[in-house]
Amino acid sequence: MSRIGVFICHCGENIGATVNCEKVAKTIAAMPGVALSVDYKYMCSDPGQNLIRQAIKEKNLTGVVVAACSPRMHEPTFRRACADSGLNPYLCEMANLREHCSWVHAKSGATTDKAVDLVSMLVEKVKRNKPLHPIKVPVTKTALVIGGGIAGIQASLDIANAGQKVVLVEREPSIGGHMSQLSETFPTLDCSQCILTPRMVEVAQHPNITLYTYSEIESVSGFIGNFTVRIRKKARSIDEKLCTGCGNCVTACPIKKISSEFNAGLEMRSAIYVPFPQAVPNKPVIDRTRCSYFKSGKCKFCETKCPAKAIRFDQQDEIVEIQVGAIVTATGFNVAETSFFPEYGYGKYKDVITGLQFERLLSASGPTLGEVKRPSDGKVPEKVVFIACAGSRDPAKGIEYCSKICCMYTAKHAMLYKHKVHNGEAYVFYMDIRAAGKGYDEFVRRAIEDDHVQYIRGRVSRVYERNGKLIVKGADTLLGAQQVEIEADLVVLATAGISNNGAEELAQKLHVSYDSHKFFSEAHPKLRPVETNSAGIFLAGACQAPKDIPESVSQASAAASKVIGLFSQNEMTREPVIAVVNRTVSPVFSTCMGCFMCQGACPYNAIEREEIKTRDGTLIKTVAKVNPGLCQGCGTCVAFCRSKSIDLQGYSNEQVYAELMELLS
Amino acid sequence: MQVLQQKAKELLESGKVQVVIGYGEGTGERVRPLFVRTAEEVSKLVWDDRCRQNLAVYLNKPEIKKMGMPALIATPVVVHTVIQLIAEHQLKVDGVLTLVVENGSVKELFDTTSLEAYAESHPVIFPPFVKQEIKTIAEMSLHERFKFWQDEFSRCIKCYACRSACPLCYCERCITDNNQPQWISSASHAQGNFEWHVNRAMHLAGRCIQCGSCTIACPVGIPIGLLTIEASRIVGTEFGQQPGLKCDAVPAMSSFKVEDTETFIK
Amino acid sequence: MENTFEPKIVAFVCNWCTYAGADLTGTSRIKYATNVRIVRFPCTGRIDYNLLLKAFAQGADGVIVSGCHPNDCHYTSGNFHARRRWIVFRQMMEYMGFDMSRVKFSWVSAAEGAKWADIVNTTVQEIRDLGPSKEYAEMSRLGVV
Amino acid sequence: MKLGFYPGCSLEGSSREYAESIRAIAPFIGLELEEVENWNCCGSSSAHAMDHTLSLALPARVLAQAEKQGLHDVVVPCAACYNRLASTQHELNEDRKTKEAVVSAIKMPYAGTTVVQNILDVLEQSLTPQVTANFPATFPYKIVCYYGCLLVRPPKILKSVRYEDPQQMDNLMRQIGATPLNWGMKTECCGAGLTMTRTDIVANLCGTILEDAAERGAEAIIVACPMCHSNLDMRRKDTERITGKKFTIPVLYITQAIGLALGLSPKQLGLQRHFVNVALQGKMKFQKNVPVGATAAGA
Repeated sequence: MSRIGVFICHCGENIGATVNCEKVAKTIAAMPGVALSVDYKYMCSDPGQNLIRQAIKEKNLTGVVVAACSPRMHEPTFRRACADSGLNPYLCEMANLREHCSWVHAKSGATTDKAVDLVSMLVEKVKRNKPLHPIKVPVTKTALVIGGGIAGIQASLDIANAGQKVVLVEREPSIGGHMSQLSETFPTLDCSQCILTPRMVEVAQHPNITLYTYSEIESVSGFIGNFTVRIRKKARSIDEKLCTGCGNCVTACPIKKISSEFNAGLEMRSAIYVPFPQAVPNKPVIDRTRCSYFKSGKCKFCETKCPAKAIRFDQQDEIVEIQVGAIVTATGFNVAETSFFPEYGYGKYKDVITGLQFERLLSASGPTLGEVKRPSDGKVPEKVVFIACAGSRDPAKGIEYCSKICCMYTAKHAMLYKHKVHNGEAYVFYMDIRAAGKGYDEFVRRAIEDDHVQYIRGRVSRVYERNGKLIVKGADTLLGAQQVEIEADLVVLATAGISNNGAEELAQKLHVSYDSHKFFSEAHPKLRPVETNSAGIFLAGACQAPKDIPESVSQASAAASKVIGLFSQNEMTREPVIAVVNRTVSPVFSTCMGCFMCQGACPYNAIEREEIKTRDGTLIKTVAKVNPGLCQGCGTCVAFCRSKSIDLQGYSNEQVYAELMELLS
Repeated sequence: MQVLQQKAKELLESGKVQVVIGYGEGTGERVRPLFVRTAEEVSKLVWDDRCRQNLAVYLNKPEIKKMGMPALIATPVVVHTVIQLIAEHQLKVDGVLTLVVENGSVKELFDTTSLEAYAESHPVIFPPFVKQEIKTIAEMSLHERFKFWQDEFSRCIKCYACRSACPLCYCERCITDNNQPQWISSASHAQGNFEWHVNRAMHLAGRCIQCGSCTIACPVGIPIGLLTIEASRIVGTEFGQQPGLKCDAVPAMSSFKVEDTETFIK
Repeated sequence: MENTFEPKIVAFVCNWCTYAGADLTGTSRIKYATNVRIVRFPCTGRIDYNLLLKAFAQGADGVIVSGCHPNDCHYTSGNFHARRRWIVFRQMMEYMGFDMSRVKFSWVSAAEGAKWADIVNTTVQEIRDLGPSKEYAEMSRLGVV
Repeated sequence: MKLGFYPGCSLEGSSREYAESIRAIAPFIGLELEEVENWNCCGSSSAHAMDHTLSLALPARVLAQAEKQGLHDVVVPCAACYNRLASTQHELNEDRKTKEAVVSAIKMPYAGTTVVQNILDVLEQSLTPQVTANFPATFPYKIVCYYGCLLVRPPKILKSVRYEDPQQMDNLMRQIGATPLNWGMKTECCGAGLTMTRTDIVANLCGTILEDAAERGAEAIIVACPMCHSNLDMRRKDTERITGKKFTIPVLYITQAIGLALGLSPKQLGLQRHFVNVALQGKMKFQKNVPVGATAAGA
């Protein structure tokens, strides 16, 4: 028989003035299984809580109902009070007499009747509550960071500097990401590489960071605190320990007409190559799809020229398996290519380029050594048209979102161009100028006012070539949609920021949800922006949505702090309000039939398959099993289960049924 | 009929299957399920218009499972059932050999492709009287429908023949056998009956392959299949999903689309 | 004659949006009818349609089901699953002749305290106009036919 | 190949030479044209501005007629007709209710199975390198191909891939020895139906197109749309008057250019009907003087 203690709070006048608390306490006292029912002025005060503590001991209570304010306010308070006296905290429930009753109704018999109902239904629930124990999950204190751009670098350094181990995986031969390709950065115009490269070196030298470049994630299994990750180290075709990075092999390579990824296709590289001079690690890699030895079995010029004898044509991909407790995905983004734009020539005009390509033209380390020369004939362009929102905010192109960074970098581009070509003319076609950020709008104004960049508010309908000029046809909506035609030498498209290649595959490996544009989804757009819906996997940088450098870095640090928080304890504690699939004795084992509808319903991939076998290993049946490390306790699976084989602790079928029955009795 | 018997004989003799589930002569004019385990018995197999019961229901019965690899003589709707059972992980693709009779010859459906192709080209077709019933009910007012079903349910004796006949009611413990809490009143009074039939319909929504076996099985003649047919129709109309067509189908009722539309949630 | 019938209304709500929204109604001291009793669930996805049947069987005159707006679910997608379930359940019940105007579905966010009060008040008024839900509750008393 | 043929009003009136040239080259490239009987107006461009159902019913009736006649493929040389027929077919396939309404309006069975092809689709299939290798002549001119809007838009319905920079006509012209020039005016607006009400707009738009073509050194503009042709050819005088510029560049239907490469006479191709004089002719290859197709077709 239950011995429930019920404590009715007056909350001063808040409840007491409207609800007849004494009457409620008396009525409830008559309920079967209620050992004690009292009312008190302030239950949350120390004496109030002591009332509960004493009663638990004196009356040997099996459950407690505190009828006071919203459980969203004081449930933890009263559960702690119960725990103090040795009662399992999950045997304490609250009835909401304040927000849901006294504050919303006038003083009347009906209000008191309602209060009685609210309390009695919780009494019936509590009778069926079971003691629950927080779930402890061990934590492996190593973090995996996927992606070695600025976000991944920042996250890795923050975690490593907090004394935890980090494995950083980058699929390209060097870390650095898009930031290493940039010339100067807004709004301060400091050189991108100058601020980035020290961090890259720090990553390489940090004792807590293991760096795997030219590597990709093969598979991920497990759950928060306990992930098993397989990493494919792609064959670099050199012995990294022996290689000194002298570069003789690169000079020796006869295959030199390969479009350079780092220079966004504006320059060529060889088949054995280091992506850029400041690469980390500064060790070459053989592009096997282009190397003539791998294609035809002949050449090996690099091998003959290597003083360290470090070339390894027979090297194989290597699979490394690691255990990690948390994962930060920082896989970044990409920009749409010019071929994406029919109206701007499908990429057929050499002098219609993307913003990223223009960065390379501006960069001192770029193909033109920082001189603005157009790709077609190397002439210095006298008129440059910048088209903002190329693809972005354009539902017809399937990209409804704002790419966020383009307004700023376009202003920067126009400004830098004017700094380099003093007599040049720069035009920017824009929809709106979105320059929200510290010093951002001032920066755009500087471009317009000090550097005389001509901003035209309107869209460009077409770019075509005539007599060696690019004719840009657009409209100026501030001049009554008047048609504008500019004969430009170079057109720079601020092409939309899009999700990186392979984002979808990676998301599937990680069981992380992603949006229709294949950007990774955060767990909550406002309150959990760096977490994913898979516990223990965090987001940093532009893999979530286009972001600029400061934002990526902030998010990376936020993700790192989440990881460090997780690693601050040896075991992680999780709320026991989770679903469980029943287990019964043989020959049924579980009433679960293994239809796995619950699997589709679970937002957290918390439902696994368990095979029940005989001792000799014969399969009896496959049933569902909830991974307590992943379940968040929404209970959606419970409502789906036809055979009622899965139930939610704390909101079990029995509990809610009893509540309802009592309520309407 | 001969080709079917011949096929059954071959399959049993070759040891490819250990039991052929088909139809044999029953009492009176009726046919009944027949489990043929030896080549000598194949002559008892019958194949004609009377063969309507959905034999897929036997696939998951422990007694039949013990017999070994089954071959299942299937009408089009049974093929849909087999696919749906595979989609619900209740059957492995290679756990049954489905036999269909087409143009006087017997075809073996043994893999996902052959099953799905057959199901695709053989949609479920309702007999005219079912179409008429559907139409009649659709035209009733809300109150008339309530009355109609109350009258029908008043005969229900909770014998659960509908459950036994349905190949997709495979739970070892039915919700109705669950008494903590007692979701469905065990009495066969109007409310208990209503609860049972709502649950049956909801459980089969998007899963009912519309074979009509429940209606045939009902001893008191309730057109009970109409409920689950309606449930699947709703799912089809609202979410564009038909059961029994794809072996790897994601169940409509445990998935969702952000674009799902309704007008009743304020 | 004035309608003095006081309907019994049960509200099944999720903890994160509507329960919190109803808390806000309280903190904002917005008044509404006393007829409603809130049963708290973690998520609308948890709400079993059998609870609705049981509520009517037990004598409720109306039911409110409410949770987070689409895309705002604390658990990402519980409300989307619930929405599908209700789409089918509503039509199925109507097919069986049940008057679904006694069941009100709504999205009430944690910020919509006023909306919650409004939903309760309109529901009470509408159910009052419909009169007591006798048909269903009486079914259990009809006995075996 | 037997092909249904829907001429529409233009090809019987202002663009007779288009029809003449199609009929003239058909036997040489293996086409047997059968006119859709008892055809009616496609509704362009007034119907869809006035009554949506009517704008669908008119083309639907043409298609139903073709079905009745057993014509599986129908070539629709006029770009406007083509656009209306294809759009109608698309809309009726997508929307069952509209389809029912339209079918009840035309009082004819309509299945929507006809394959509607524009002239470029047809030429792409029939004008293979094997066929052109046997042509007695070439069309050795620098040309620009002008597609206009109706052949490529809306891209989703007409399934056009490079709608901003179509290539079909360019490729075909290359086949008969022409040198298509790269230009940016392929799909610029010619002013279309404003030719009557606002000739000034048409003149300005066409002026830009003609000027760009001439500047690039094109010797002819190749088109596949009667509307484009009228605006660039028939409106030449108005264009010159309004823009104050002179343009001599002729405008040819692609079928006329092919006809010249087949060694057909200007008269057979209706070139004399143009307002702007066409001084171009096919250049004989000499090595073969009898077109093979001609004998095969018994011409």
